[in-house]
Amino acid sequence: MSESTLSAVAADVGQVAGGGFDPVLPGLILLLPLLGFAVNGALALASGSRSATALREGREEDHASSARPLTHTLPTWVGPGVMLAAFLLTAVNFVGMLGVELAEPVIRTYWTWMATGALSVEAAIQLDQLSLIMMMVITGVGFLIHVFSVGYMKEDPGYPRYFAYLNLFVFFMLTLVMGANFPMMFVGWEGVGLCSYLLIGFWFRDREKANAGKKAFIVNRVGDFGLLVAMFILFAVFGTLDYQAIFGAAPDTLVYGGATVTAVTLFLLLGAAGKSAQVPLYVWLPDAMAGPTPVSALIHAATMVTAGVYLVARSSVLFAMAPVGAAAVATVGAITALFAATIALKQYDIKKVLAYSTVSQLGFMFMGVGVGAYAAGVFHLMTHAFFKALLFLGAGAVIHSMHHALHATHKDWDAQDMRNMGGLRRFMPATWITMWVATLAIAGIWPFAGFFSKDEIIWYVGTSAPASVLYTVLWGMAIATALLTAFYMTRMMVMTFHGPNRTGGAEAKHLHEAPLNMTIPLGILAVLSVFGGWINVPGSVRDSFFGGFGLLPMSDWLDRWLEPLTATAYQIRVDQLGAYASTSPVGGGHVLWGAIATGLALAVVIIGARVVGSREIRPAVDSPEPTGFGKILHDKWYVDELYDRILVRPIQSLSRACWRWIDQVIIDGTVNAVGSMARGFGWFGSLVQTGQLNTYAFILTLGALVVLGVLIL
Amino acid sequence: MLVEALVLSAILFVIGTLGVLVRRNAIIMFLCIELQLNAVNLSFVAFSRYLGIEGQIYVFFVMTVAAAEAAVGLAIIISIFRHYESVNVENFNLLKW
Amino acid sequence: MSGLLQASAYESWILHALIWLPLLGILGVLASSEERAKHFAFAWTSGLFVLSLGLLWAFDPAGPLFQFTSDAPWIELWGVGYSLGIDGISLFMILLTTFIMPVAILGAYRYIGEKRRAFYALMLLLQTGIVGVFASMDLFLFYIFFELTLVPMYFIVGVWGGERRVYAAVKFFLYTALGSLLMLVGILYLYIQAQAGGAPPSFHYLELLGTPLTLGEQLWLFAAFALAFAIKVPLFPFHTWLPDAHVEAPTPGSVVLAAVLLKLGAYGFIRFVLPFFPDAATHPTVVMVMLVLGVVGIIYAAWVAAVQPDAKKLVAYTSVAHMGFVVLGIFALTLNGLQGGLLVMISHGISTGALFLLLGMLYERRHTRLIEDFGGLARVAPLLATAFVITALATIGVPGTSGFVGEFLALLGTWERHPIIALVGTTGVIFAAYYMLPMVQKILFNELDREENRTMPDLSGREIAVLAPLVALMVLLGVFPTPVLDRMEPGARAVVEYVEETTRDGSLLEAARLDRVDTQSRFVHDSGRHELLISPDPTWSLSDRSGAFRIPDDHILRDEG
Amino acid sequence: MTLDFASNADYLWVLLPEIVLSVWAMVVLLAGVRRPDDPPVNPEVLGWLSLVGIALAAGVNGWLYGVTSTNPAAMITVDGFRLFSNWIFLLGAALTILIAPAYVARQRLQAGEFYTLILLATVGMMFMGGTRNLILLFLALETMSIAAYVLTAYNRRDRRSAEGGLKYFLLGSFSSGFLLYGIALVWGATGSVHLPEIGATVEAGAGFTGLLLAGMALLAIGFAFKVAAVPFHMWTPDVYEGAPSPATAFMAAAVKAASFVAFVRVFMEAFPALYESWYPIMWWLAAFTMVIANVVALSQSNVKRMLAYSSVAHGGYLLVALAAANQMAMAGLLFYLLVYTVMTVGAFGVLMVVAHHGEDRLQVEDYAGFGAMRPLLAVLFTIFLLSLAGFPGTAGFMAKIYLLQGAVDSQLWTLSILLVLTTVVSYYYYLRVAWFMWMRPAPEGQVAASFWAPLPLKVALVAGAGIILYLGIFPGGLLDEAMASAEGLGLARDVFLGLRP
Amino acid sequence: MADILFFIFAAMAIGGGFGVVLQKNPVGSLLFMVGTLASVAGIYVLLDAHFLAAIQVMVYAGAIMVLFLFVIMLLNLGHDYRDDIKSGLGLFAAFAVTGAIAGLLARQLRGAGDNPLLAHFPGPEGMEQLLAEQGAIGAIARPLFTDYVVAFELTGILLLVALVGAVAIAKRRV
Repeated sequence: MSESTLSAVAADVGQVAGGGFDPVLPGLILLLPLLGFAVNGALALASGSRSATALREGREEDHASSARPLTHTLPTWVGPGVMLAAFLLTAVNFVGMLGVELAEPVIRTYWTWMATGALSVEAAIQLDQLSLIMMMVITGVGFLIHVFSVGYMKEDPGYPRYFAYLNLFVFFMLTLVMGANFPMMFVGWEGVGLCSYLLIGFWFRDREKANAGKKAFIVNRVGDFGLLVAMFILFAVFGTLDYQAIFGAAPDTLVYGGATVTAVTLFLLLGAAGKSAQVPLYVWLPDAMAGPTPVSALIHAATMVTAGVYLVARSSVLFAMAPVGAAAVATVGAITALFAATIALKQYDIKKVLAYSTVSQLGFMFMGVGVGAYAAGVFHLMTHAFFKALLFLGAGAVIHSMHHALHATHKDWDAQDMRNMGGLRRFMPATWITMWVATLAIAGIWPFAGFFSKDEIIWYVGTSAPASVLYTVLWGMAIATALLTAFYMTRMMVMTFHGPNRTGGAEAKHLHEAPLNMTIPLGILAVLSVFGGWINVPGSVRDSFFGGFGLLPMSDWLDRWLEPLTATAYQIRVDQLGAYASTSPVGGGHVLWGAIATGLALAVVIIGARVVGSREIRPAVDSPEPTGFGKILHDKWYVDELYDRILVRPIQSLSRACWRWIDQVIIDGTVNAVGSMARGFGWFGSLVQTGQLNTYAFILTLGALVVLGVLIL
Repeated sequence: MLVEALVLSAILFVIGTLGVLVRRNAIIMFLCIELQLNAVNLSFVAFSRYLGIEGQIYVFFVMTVAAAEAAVGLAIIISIFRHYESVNVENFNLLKW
Repeated sequence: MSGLLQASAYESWILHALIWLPLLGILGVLASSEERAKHFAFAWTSGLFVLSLGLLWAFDPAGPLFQFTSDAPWIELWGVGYSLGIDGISLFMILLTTFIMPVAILGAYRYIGEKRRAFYALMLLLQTGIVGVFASMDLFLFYIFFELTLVPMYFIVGVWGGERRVYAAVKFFLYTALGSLLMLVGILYLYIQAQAGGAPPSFHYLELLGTPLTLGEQLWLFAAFALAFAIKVPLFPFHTWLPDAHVEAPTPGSVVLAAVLLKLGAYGFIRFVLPFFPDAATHPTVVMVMLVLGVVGIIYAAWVAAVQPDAKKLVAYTSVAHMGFVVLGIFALTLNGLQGGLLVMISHGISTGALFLLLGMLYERRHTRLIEDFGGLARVAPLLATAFVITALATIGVPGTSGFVGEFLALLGTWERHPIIALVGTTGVIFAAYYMLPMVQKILFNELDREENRTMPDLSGREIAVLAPLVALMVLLGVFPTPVLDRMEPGARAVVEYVEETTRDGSLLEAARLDRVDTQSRFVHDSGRHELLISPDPTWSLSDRSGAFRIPDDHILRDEG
Repeated sequence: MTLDFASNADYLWVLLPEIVLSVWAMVVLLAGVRRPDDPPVNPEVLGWLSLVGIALAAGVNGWLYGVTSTNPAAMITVDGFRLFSNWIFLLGAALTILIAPAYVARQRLQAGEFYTLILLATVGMMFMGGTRNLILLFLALETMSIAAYVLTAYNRRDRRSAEGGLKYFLLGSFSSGFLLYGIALVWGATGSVHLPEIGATVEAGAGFTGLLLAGMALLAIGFAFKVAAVPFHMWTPDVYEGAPSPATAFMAAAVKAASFVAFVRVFMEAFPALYESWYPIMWWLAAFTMVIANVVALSQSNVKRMLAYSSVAHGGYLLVALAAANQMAMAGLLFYLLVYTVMTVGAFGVLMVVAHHGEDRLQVEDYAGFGAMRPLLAVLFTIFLLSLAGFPGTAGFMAKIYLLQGAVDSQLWTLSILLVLTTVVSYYYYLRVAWFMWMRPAPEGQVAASFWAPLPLKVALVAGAGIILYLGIFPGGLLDEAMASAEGLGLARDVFLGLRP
Repeated sequence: MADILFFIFAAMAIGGGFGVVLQKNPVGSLLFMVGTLASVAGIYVLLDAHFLAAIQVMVYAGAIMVLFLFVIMLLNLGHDYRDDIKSGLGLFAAFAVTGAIAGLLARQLRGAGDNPLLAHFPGPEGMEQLLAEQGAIGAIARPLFTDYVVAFELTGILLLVALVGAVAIAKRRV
């Protein structure tokens, strides 16, 4: 092991990759969060032991009252510190890559992980355009969220543990995107699931929260199952699991639209759907909001849940070869997007709204990568990371403030229920403004980031396969979803920040703006939410009004940046299906539909603000239960209940039946019965032993007769 | 006369066997066993007429054995009578199962 | 290191030492006081572990298939030899044993309160038996060691066990004895068949290998052997002894049972069943039955585990599930599958052993094993909770832990031949989460709602010392299993290729009849990466037995009166 | 020394062990005589005295290895089979005498006569093992049997002893009648009572088959009774339970061994040519014996009775050897008998300790806590039990393997499988004693002192366990010896399988 | 003549045998037994075994049976015979089994006289000659003390065993 580590470092320092790109200590990017995890983990154990001692002595540890011990001050620096370092390193590499035309990814192999027979899986990382974009997002947004967390989690007794988990998560997320083969990715894949599990259940004292973590893990595992199977098929076909080898050989080895590739893509889709919370496996994500809000921002909005999109984008060659698989991805995405959006309409928990919004947006991304617009999908992934992280952090700030207010007056109201909020803009203006920026971005209003990324996806969905009715339907669903998005986001903003304050007079005094270390990340993310979308403006749009008639700094940058990765897939697509249409299904080009989209969205926002603003909203305790269709939406279409009825309970009953009946009655029963029977026979046999001499003599004679008979006759 | 003697011997043997099966008096059971031995002796004697004088020597030995058995057997019967005041084997069922 | 090994003629004595030194240790245990016995036992087994570590360096993956071979006549009349030797497979099984033993003993310091000397003596006896099984190159010797493991385990469960210990012990004993005795008849049949051509009697593994058998004979013998090993593994539906034995056994007993004893079964499959009866082992029906049983075991045991109120029983059922993966890996008859199965064995030994230790520690604190009696322990015992979680994750095969590599390879290997089976088997990863996470949650998480639990102490230094190496190994093997895989590969490859080649073109019998020497040497020669040579040791050089005479088939099984 | 039996004086040499032992028996008898008013002589002293005689006889038996007999017509042989079986009988007698004194003393039995009877019974056994003459065999058998009847009924204060004695005596004599009738018919059919001659006549087809078959059947019946094969075993549990424990040990071990030895010699030397006829009998006897005895033993709660059934079951295993009828099986039988003798006597020795050297605590429940209080004795007992169960590491295993090998050699697959399956069954009842011993707490008030083991008994147990373990690990020498001793026997199966010309 | 005598004796023997079995009074049984023994002794005479016939009467009927009688008297068993014989099914089964054995034996004995082996032996003529030469006692005594001396010695031990055993068991005081 030590030798391998040494060689890993040597690989980092000594080698020069082809194409003129010389990555700077890529291994260190991975190692840094791991280091942070190690340090914070040790601190967490120390702190945990101390509070355990306190607990045994009969008192609850309360850090808010006493001075923060070292175990709590150190993570403040270590946690975000390693992230900053990782981000800077990533940035250095990113900049380094900017200058070169890198056709082949740079692969760094550290040691052989699993090698037996034909299989050889290396512990290797791969640096290419896609992974670097992802790394930038992960480390960048991750760093901001770490900083935010310092303020948010300050008073939590599990502070070091929190940072340990968070660091570990980043490590695994980086592994996921940096891995040079499927198993490496799978390490990250399951690793992030694990961290998600740990972080959702961070406040494990609450049974609900612990349950949510468990649910997330198990549902994720369903997806992992798909991914595993996909890997098995790939290995059976290609004899390797390296990206380069598989994607390089795929066009020649696989038959376009063949069963194998279709199966692979469908199983990959299952995996992606699990991680990215797509129908039918989306159910864990809303529950995952049980975790601390920064976690929701990082894991359940910006990074982990986008892994599915990354996976599809990474496997673009395969999906391009499998039209059915790709269509399935797009369809799943569209259904998810629309479905989640409808649920978001009637949620009162601010994080639940954002959660369903995330599911919905992930659906958009799936649509994008499903129709072959991989760059667009990744683009939306990126912008979404900015504005959704911002939204979550903003919500976090709100909750933080609400929590303080309610805590101060010991009011047992739900700090996350928007019906209890209202008028918060007066107390937390910075949060209010930044969140509006994000809302406009997600609503797809020009010139915010979401406008460019989402509309690009919608465009591609509509124009990807002109002959197919399916894509037209999906296109319609996408537009509808976009409008719903604008509405429920507006609803959320209005309920939270506008109107009269509903927290109550005493509580309102305690409402306050978040501290600087929380607002600064908000600010940065707000900036990114505005400008993040400018990197991939289509040429025609850039030249139009929407691009300020060419004022935007670049056009199609991301498309071109990702071209080395998507070119093969694109070529296959063009060969088989033809190029994308230049007009939408109902006619009209980029610019027209850009105008229509932003106009509609703006209209929805304004109308929505009016409608919601004019409604009388009462605090949760006074609110009537939703009725009618609203109740169905509020209760999330009863999907959880359905799953419970058709999956969870039957399996549990079956398990119990297996145990009680098959194990205990049939198998053990048989075994014990054999034993009892033997003893019974023994008892029965001993009955012949009457103690009567005549009987003995008779049996003896009978035996003699038999022996005589057998021998003679 | 050989076969006839042998058959007689067999019949006597079987009668002895029958006695052991149906009698409950230990002494009589033993008596029947003596009858069996006697039957066998008859066989020996019958064969000895054809196969040589050894058969009679065997009978001689068998008689010795019978005597020895009688001594020991009757001793045992006396011994058990002291415990049970009976020689009816139906009573002797302390040992069973 | 290797210099030191060479200087001490390490390879000539190490196997003997590993088998017999534990027996010698019994004297020491009996001679020490009731209080000191545990220290002595721990020191002794630790010393043995250190000794055995040299195997890692001394074993040459590129060398002959079987290394450290030695051969001495034992019962010459029957051709029984005291023949030892290990390949990469047995190497790690032995290391696992020598490693687990001190850990289990250290973990039992507090658990075993009475009759300590007897307990540690039995543990040492157990070690002799287990190492003997893995090191035997002679079937007779193997059988003796195989059975020998039963007695100490019987007493360990029966004397130091829980309430229903007698039932569990007897069930364990009778169940496993039943299988192994039938195997004994099988061994004897094989032994007789091998002599059919006038060869001198021998129980040596390599001498019996390649004995010409008709398919019918192979199927019968396969059944006899497979039953023994299937019970030991345990394979569904022969598994019900395991939960009982585990629940009732004292912690170290459970640890050894799970970590090593179950492996005897899987080891038997690999070492004996596959190479001896290749036609039967590759017979489609047989393979399908075994695979289906394996898969059923994976899923069924996971389900049953999920509803257990008793944590120890839950873990016991997970053993069944894990061993299902092993069986899949073995009967996939692919190199990857076999390697995966082997790694699952090792990983399961470590992680399940650790789980049992943890549950034992909980039991020592609370005297209950019911899951519902716990809750929120992470708050009072963070160290324990950490170890528990890591172990649980390794158990359910999260990547980065040893569990993953094994399961991944096993399923991958299975997929190469039997995709549907592998597909169903892969759902095991879902159900693994389904049984393990609720338990973790109910024990470690949730509210700390029981007063008794509030005062529970965290891990002591000794307990940390017990768990730390286990946890470290889980991670290490998950990240860097290559040293293990590399050393096991020649052994696994030899098995797979031997089976493949002997069954090619339909029948082993034909091939074997033509030239048995050839089939045997195929086993020890490897066409792949490594040049495997027959050991120069002449004592088991292969004799020519071509033109084997065979009794007509109608004489076989003809003994009705 | 080479003996041609030209003069009958040669019999003096060839019978030297028997003569030595007989004379010594009388010495012991006389040594034990006291006037009614005197205190009885110490049984332990008489025991050691008897052991000296056994040792002398053993020494002479060893000397006999240097003697060859050139006259095949001699009534007494000096083949390995005889000498090996002599070891078994002497060992059985010696161990019995070692475990007996405490019992004899406590039950106030007449020590001199007790040991004398054991020694004389041993003489009878040695004749059984050494003779080739059916009449001599019968006399020897009766000598042994009558001694056994007496030993069974020996405890006159115990009505169970008397009852057992009567049952044994009546049924034993009854079966002797069958045996004798068999001898008569065989003689009538072949004109000879000399086994090799009978064998030759039979092989030549010169005998009268009708009589021969009937005679053989009756012989089989007689022997089956003596070896307690099911269904001729009915007497065994009752008699074993009723007899004084040392006598039971002696009967279960040596008497059974002698019966088997005679059984084997008669059928292997006289009737190999008729193997096909008697083989099914042996097969079914073996099968029934193994199955029924083992199964019935499961339901026994009285350990002594359980051991009785176990003894019957072991007879079943040995009958497998008879059914296999090859040299390997015969060697296995000899080896098994030796081992079986040691472990049975050992087990009874411990049983007597638990039973207060009487017939008090015989239930399996009485063993609760024994392991905790007398760990060493319990370990020894466990070893004996494991060996009886045929567990690896003990001689019982090697013995069973030997038998199995014999069976497998003759391709008796069904019997082999039956053997191992019933072995599993037997594990249960052997282990049950072990679990009561080790896994149950002692009842209130039970103290270690109540398990009293005098020195000779300890010697016997330790020696027995030592033999068991030694033979379990290094059986090689004795296996070879057994193989050599079985030379010439067990051709029956080979002739039939056509494997040998 | 001899044949007629044989059948008379045989009938007496069989009748006596059944008497032994079926006579409820032990003393009666005993007397029937004496009768049987005497009949058999008669047959011995017919079969040229005169010495044995004498022994039979003296030792068997004279000594052993008297011993039996002595014991019966000693134990005062004259009255203890009410359910002394099995009845019903047990009796029937006993008859069936023993009858079957008798049948089987008889079947086997049928051709005993045609045993080819007999040709190799002197036969009745040789026997008569031997008796004529050595006398009834000498003919037995010579092989008994030469060829069968070992067996003879063994009977000594046998009797010793019986003696010691009988005394050990039956003597009144311990």
